[in-house]
Amino acid sequence: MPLARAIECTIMPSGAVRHDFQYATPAYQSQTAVAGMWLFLATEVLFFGGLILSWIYSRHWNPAGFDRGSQRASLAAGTVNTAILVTSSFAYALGLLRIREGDARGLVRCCAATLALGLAFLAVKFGIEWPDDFRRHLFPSDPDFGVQGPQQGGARLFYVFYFWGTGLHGLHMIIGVALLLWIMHRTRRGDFSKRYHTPVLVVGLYWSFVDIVWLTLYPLIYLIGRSA
Amino acid sequence: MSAVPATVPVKRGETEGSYLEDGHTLASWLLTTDHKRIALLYLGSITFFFFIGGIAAALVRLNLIVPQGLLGSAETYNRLFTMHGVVMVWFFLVPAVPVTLGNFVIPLMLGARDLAFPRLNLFSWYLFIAGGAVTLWALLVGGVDTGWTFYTPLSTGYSKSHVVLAAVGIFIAGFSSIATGLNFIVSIHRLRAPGLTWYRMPVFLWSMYSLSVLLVLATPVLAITLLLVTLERLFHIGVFDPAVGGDPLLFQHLFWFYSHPAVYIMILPGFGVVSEIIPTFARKPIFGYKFVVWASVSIAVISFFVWGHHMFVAGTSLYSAILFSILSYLVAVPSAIKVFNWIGTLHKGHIEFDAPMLYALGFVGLFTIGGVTGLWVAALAADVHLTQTYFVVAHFHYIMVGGMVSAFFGGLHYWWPKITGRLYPEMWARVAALIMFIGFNLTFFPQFVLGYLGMPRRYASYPPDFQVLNVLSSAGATILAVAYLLPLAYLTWSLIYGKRAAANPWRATGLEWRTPSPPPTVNFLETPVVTTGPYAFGAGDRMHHHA
Amino acid sequence: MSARRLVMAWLGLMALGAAELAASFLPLPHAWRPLIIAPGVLMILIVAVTFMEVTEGPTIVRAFALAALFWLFILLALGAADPLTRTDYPTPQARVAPPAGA
Amino acid sequence: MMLSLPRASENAAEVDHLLWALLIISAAVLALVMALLLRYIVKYRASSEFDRGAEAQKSWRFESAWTAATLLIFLGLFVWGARLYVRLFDPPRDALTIYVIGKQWMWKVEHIGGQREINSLHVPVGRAILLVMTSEDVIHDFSVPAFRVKHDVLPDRYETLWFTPTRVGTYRLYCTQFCGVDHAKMHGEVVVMSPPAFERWLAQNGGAGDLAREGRAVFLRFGCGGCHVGTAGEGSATVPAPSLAGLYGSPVPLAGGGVVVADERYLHDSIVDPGREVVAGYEPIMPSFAGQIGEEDIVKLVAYIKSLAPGERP
Repeated sequence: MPLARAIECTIMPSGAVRHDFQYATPAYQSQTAVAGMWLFLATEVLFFGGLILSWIYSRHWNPAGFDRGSQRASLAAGTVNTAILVTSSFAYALGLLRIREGDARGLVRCCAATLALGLAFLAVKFGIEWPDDFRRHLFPSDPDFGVQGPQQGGARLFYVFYFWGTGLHGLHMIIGVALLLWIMHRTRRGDFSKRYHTPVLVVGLYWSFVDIVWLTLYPLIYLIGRSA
Repeated sequence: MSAVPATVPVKRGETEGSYLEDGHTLASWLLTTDHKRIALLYLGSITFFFFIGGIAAALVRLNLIVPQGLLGSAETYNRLFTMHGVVMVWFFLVPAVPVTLGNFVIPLMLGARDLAFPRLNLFSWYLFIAGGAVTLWALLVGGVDTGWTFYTPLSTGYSKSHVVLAAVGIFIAGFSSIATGLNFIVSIHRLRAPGLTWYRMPVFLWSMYSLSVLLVLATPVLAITLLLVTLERLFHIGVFDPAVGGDPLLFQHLFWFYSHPAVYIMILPGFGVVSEIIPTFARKPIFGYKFVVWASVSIAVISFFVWGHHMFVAGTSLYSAILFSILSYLVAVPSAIKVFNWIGTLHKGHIEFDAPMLYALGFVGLFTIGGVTGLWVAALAADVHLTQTYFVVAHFHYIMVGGMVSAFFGGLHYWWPKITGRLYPEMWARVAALIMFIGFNLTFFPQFVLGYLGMPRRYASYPPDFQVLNVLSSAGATILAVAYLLPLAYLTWSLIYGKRAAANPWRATGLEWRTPSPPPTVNFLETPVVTTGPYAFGAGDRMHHHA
Repeated sequence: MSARRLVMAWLGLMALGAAELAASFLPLPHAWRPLIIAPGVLMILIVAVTFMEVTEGPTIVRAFALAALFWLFILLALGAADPLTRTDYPTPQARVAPPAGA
Repeated sequence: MMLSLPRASENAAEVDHLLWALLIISAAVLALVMALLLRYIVKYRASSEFDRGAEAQKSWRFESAWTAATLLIFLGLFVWGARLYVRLFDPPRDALTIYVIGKQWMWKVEHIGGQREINSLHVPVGRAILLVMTSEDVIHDFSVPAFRVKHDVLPDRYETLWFTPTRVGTYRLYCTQFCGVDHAKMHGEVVVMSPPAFERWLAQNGGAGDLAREGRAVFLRFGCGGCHVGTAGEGSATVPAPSLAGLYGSPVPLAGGGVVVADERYLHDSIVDPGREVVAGYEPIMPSFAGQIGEEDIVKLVAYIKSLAPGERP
């Protein structure tokens, strides 16, 4: 798992209750890692912020066409995925409770549930919803685009936002799945305990953030353009 | 709250030699997590890119010696100025001071043993190298001809050059910036030595902090923008495409949301370096310390509010233009504060004119010219006439080359004894500083006049009556090239033949001077304890080691 | 953070998600429809407070979170200021009095 | 060597005044900085025996006072620059409209009378000129330094630029937004003529008939009249599209609510992107003509629609 290894080599302090020589205590180092992750998430907010601004522009200049595109999106798939993802974050938070009480086995179980839900999300998104969208000629550069007539331009822009937005979110999910596998592997190896579980905290922040991104995309894609 | 342990379990051997002697294998450099070694890896890399960008600039100036263009091909010329811009902005100006001087000095100034995330630090260098390699690849296989600004729809549809490769390279290098900024912010928050309160931090740390805020919050917007451009170029449809109702001005908003703060990413480190050098060589605390540090912080915030001033003739709404114009004037205030505080620091000092001080004084003069001409282009109606001409080219080169590059060389000379343990030849360094100042002004002052007369930028050929000023500018560039090659020669020479440096050759304050030159791998054998504010000259005994 | 609070949070999230979905069926005018996101904002707050524990841990965590929101606001507000006010200046011919009977 | 730039428009003189003010303020600031810098480095050089006395007291009031003074000067410059800029958005009503189309790498100009030129623009002296500009490909920028004006020219929308030439002569015109390989060749000249000379020039170059008449030919060629049949009072209940007679300059109620004024931008956008602003009471059935009709033809169509008096049959 080279990716997880790379991340381990970059931000995650490895080993049990050891700490790096620039820190006074393990607890201080752990808090610093958490702070670092939050700052990284702040950069992610601005990354997706650019995408949100593109939503504002596309919708503002093409109100009817943009909504027409939204009405073609699969509300059921989006809603189911919202429930799945929120529940996966919940499962992970339960796992964190377990390890805080020293129950590594409980953490593995919760991680497995999180992982299963994450994979279910990806299956719905890339196994069902996207193929269906392609079948209905909704990919924005499709020459035989699924929305014809004067609203075509705006609808194409909607699907630019839809595919780029859900694609980037999905990429974050895939990275998150890799991180979950890595956490499970290390937990099973016995790396984490009641006293030391910083990587569990840090990965949890990432996973919940991906959840937050989806909670933003969901209304922008599926809800705001409905019935208008 | 003690961030740093008073005593540290160090391995045997680590205490004795300097960081330079801690391993001599290639792996001991390429896999190091020591911030000081990473700083040197970066120093080598950015020097390489500086000369790549410099060669492109030299060819640009060569072309403009004759009105019809000496190179004869507009296509080549367009690729050259794009290469110059891309390489200089993303692979020299933005990273230069933070990743070299910042990387080396920040932990030392903090009294820390390393940055908060040493492995992330190394990873960011690899990202930088990967991004640089992809960008160079794009340049080698034919280059890019959109200008460093990648304006759509030229970049997304009409350009026949390697836009995607270059965008990917910059995208990767952007994550290197983010990693560096993140590391600096967290380190400054969490790893200050006992007693080093915020208001006891040297101004350099404050400006590194402010700059990191910009790196961390602006760069991701560049990343998504380049990604959108890349996808739009690949799939022939996207949010910037006017044919389907997209808006090319959205690209400009997103691009300048990054690229205007990027100007301050380039100049804030310069402020920091100069704020160290001037007090040291005037032997006086910096005048108005709190004003100077809060000027840095407010620049970091306000610089995000002004990007629209790049778009006064682009077709944005009138209200938007007016808003961005007044906000632009606001950002000039903290810059003005700094200039007058540097001068105030000289008042009643005991000024010595070693090379770092010459660079710093040159910085103050050239930055002032760059700054006041910024007032011209912030004034809406004046900007309409001057924007997109050589006036703008001259203005931002005064800030970036006159300001930032001067500060970089000043800082490099200032910390050279600390970094290498050797003194550079003082006389040569003073000569180089002087030549740089003269060459710079000769290169860029004529461009202000050219701009007023209306000569557009990015022209491969131009009307013959602009030739005299262009030849003057090219002549200046020749002098400037000599001035840049000189330090390369004598600094390399000093590595072997330079006199050994003492721990504190400048009698400066700051924790980095309280450890040997070059420092040991762990920076401080005993954690320093800070009991006074910065720049406490003549009070060296007040700052002592923790027993 | 107790398991009980987590369960409450999860229930709240599900309820708010349903509310958001229901709100999307309201016949709101185009300009007001983005308000549908309001329950979503509450959901994000719940995730940040309960799952991410933003209110616990070192103070800089809150500082970083607020900084992200502030700069996001700047990007969206100043970025949207242009298109939202752009068409207010039609060409002058448009201001010629319209012909009678048109 | 040219070291001065002609002032050939009303705007040029006023912008130059602003630039002079900026030059004086800049020179004053620079002189102050340099004078203090030189004075201090001479007086307080380390080898100087000058008695420094007590260290100067840092005064909070002093810092605040000069910061406020700086801010005030900046505010003044802002207001000055903004006032002139706002005027660029407010052309006089009787301005002479000329259409400008940028394409890689040339400027095409079309006069109301159908006269056409490439890389040059003939205008009469003393009369406000309004350029209505668009691009066929990338972003260009129409810049006339002698008038101290420039503005970007964007694809798929109209941008305007106006000036009143005050001096007869030939002035340079540049594209100042980098637009690809031969960007540097995309320049030309603006010829300012006395009104009689301009009339003569129009007459000599006006063989092609007027723009509106050519627009009518385009209108017929694309079969626009098949749907836009309605003249006032005549259309039946099955009329699929609104009448265009008298449309120009009139307020148009939109299907999505709101009202727009039918200006050049609206007409242009309605041709290339008809779904964006649909007239209330009509179905959004008009196909987009983007990519099928060139900007030059759109200019003619717009001129034709502008020429239609209310009630006239298209």
